[in-house]
Amino acid sequence: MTVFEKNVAALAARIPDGAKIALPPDYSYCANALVRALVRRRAKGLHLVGVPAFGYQGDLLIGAGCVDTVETAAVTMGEYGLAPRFTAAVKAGELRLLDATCPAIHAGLQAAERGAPFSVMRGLIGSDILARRPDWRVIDNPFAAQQGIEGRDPVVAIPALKPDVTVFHAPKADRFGNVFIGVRRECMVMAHAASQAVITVERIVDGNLLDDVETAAGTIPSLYITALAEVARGAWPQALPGNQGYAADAVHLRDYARQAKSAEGFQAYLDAHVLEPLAEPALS
Amino acid sequence: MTVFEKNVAALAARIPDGAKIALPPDYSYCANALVRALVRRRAKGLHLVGVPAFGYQGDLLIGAGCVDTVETAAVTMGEYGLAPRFTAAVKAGELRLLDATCPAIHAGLQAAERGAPFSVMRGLIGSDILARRPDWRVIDNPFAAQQGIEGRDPVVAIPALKPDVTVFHAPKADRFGNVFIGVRRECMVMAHAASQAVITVERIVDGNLLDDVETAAGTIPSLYITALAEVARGAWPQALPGNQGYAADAVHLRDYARQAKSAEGFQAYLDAHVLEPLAEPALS
Amino acid sequence: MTVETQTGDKSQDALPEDILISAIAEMLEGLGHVAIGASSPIPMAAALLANARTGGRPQVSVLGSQDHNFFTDGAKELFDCAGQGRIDAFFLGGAQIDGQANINLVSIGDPDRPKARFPGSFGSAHMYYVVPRVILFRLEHTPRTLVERVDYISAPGLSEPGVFRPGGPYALITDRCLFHFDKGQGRFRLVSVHPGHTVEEIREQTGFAYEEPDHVPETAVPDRETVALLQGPIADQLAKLYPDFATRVYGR
Amino acid sequence: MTVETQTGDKSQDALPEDILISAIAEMLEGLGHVAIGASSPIPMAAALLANARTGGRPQVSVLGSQDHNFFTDGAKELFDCAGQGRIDAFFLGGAQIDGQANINLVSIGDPDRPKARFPGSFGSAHMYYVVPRVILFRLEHTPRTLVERVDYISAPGLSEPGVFRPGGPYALITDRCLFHFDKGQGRFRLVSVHPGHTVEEIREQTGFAYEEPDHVPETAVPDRETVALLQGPIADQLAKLYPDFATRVYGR
Repeated sequence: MTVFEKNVAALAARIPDGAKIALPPDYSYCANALVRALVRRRAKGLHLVGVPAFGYQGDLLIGAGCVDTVETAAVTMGEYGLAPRFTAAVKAGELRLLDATCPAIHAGLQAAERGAPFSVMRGLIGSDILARRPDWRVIDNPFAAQQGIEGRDPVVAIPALKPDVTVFHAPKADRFGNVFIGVRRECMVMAHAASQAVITVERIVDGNLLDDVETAAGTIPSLYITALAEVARGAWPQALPGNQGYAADAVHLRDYARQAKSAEGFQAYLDAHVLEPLAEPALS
Repeated sequence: MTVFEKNVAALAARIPDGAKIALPPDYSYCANALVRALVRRRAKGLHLVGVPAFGYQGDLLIGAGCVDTVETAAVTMGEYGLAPRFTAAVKAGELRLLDATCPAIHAGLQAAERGAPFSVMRGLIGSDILARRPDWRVIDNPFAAQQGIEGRDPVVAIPALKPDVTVFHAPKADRFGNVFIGVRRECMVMAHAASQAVITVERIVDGNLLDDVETAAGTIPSLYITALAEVARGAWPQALPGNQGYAADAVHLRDYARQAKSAEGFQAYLDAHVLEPLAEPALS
Repeated sequence: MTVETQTGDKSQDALPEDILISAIAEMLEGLGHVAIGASSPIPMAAALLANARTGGRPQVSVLGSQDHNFFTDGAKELFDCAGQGRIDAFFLGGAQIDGQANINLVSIGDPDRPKARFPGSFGSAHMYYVVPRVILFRLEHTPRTLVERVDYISAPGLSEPGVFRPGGPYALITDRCLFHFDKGQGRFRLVSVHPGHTVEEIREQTGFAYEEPDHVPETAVPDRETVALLQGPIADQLAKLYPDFATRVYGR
Repeated sequence: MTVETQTGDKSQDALPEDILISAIAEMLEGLGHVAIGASSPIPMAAALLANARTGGRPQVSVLGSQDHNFFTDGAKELFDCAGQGRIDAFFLGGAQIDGQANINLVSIGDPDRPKARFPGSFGSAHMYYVVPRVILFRLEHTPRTLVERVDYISAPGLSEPGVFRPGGPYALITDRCLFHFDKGQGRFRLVSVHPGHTVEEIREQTGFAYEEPDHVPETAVPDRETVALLQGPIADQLAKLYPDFATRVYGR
């Protein structure tokens, strides 16, 4: 049964220090209001999983000292440039880095989704990504011969990747706790694979999203949603993609990317936009 | 680029003898008009894959002598009873049977969808399903120790299952070849995994199904759709599930299940409902 | 050896189906999520009863139902959901069930030229391994169905050491009695005999050996409140998915 | 040793970008499906040009685009699609690229305490293995970027025998020249030098050894019709996804 919380502070309180948190990429549904609440509650020791990458949201958590481990195919602010606090933290050796590749992240989550102990994939062999992941294994494809493949066909086994908490911001939910994510299907895999899904939604709608075959197709059933809160503009300053969404606040993101290049600039950003709860429109 | 065919005969001509054909289960979107056209073109040597099971549609093909191999978790007509021609053919030893289990079929298709050589799964060990599938392998989970599992943790490796052709009947397509399948997501996995998708749709609609985030979520892009034809009531006598669909013709299916118990009764059914093309409303 | 009859408040109107449903519901109470497969009106009623008795737990997913089917990820989701550990109880049947709780959903005789062929194993060889509380359900209790050794193992009751198996058989309920499965002993134990049946009859009609305690109670007859629930709102819900069953049993 | 200049019908209005785009488009003609990753205006323009020249082939998927993004199965679909063999060409970059076509998208120096850190490998270590025609694209052609040996292999150019690898490097295009990659020899071959650049300059600015034929042609300047396409309808399409690029290059 999905719990309906009043605000992002209540949701952030559900995400314990040290949790392994799955985050969607910038072009998907980012729960930035909830991420800011995590910074305010001074979360510690988080293990961020980019599905398969993350940007602003993770950079904020890293800069605020909430993160120990980063497991991702990439960290970037896209057109706004490198993620400044991530870059600084890596150069300073402050993060445990589990560099991955997009399909390896997806393969690990799909194994968890299926309840399988691992997935196998081609690629990766000969890369330093693999060389630096002792938690992955190379095994031979037992079907190489009947699949017409010459040689021993080594493949990489990726263990099931089971986040403790999946965090995203969806366009809408109904009062039963069903959550619409449309084509941003990585959010569904993340919810299936994780132990808990703690999310925000732009708005809560009447009716049941599962009743119509069109909305049902893009809906995660409440079975997988631990807790949610309604937070208008919960993705800000990032976009809520799709024809029912809104655009990114490009000026704000460009300012962030510039300001956060220095530790002092980042602290000023936190003071102005994150730490002061009254600055949070979502808390109204 | 999706080819738009005029009728089911043209679609059936695209499915060669000996093809490995993926079929959805009875509660999903069954392309029965197309299946009848396959019987009329006297297809031979088909390898049917139930995803994960099939009923009436496969029974018709088996009874009509179109099928060599059946790979499925089950064959049943559900509330109408056993699938009579399947049952008779198995008893007579006329089919190559690759009995499977639902998640093994899904795991094989997902490996093909990912371009991975195989998937692994738990379960199956100690069953006669596994004992009779020399094309599957048992391997040890290399991650057992770090996943906290005692013992060697044998798992079953299921090779990628790549159908030649995926066949189903969807509620609608647009003129770009995008096809709406809603929550019947097995149709999407089937289309991704197979070399070709040859399908029918209830109706062709104006606009682009990908333009709206709600319809897009349940849509297979044209990239995966080889050919389609508009066939009103193309699932008949089975249902088109969902709030935009129609119910099964229970009287017809009950009659079929009774009549097809004998070879003569089945032939009479074929004569009355399948072989006479004028009996096919879809050909108008 | 003897059947102890119930003494408490029991409804005079309880149908044999109500007794079965109520006995199953007891095994579901306190669980988080129960999934019901196709063609299973009695398990569905039991899950709805457990839910009604305890104010919303367990959550009930019924395949094929419009009102109780929450799945949106295609035919694979039920099995994924079980693999994730999100399904606490599930029901399996069998053309044959043996004393080690092996089940046969495939064929009688040589599988290549069988005397009888059934639909197939569906997801049994997965669900039986991962769902903690699998309840075997077989209304025909005869030496033909409850056998010494199944002709084909769709899914085994027990696995060898070293095989990961959080799930497995919990109980077997038939039209005559209720067995629990003792995983340590690897065999069934007779728990109760339904009203109107006897331990001697069970012995005669069961093809496998099982443990029979000295005193075997009668399966509890549900109280008036429970029967009213079953014959009222739950029968209404059943009627949507199983009109034939609801008509035959509850006159709906 | 010498650069042969083009003699045919070439447009006087061709921009340096048009020459790059046209050279890439030639490598895409006749293919079925080209996918374009994030932040790739020149590859996108090239794919649209190839499509426009040949009446609808290749199909072009552009991540992040509303008009050219067909994917409905989440972030994994691009990689699945490539794994299925449905993507014939893809583009990869690299902070460093070396003479064996290894690419580095991660860091300079010790990866645990790097001198520079870049976003990461994204899907390179998958796409590079399964897409038949991977075109490496790096506008900064200096000894700092085109190196003897990369500091970190995000994805190797070549794989050992026995590793399944239908895909791999096909060409490397920079702001100065076009190389093709010879898989048999395991090294690049200089194919053409862009107008205004010289083979001597390429030698100076390239940190790795490559094959240099005796006669190296100049990269073809597109004809008037092609330039009109690029500076007209294709620039319009670019402007939707890359307004900055379209403004800077095409005044859109």
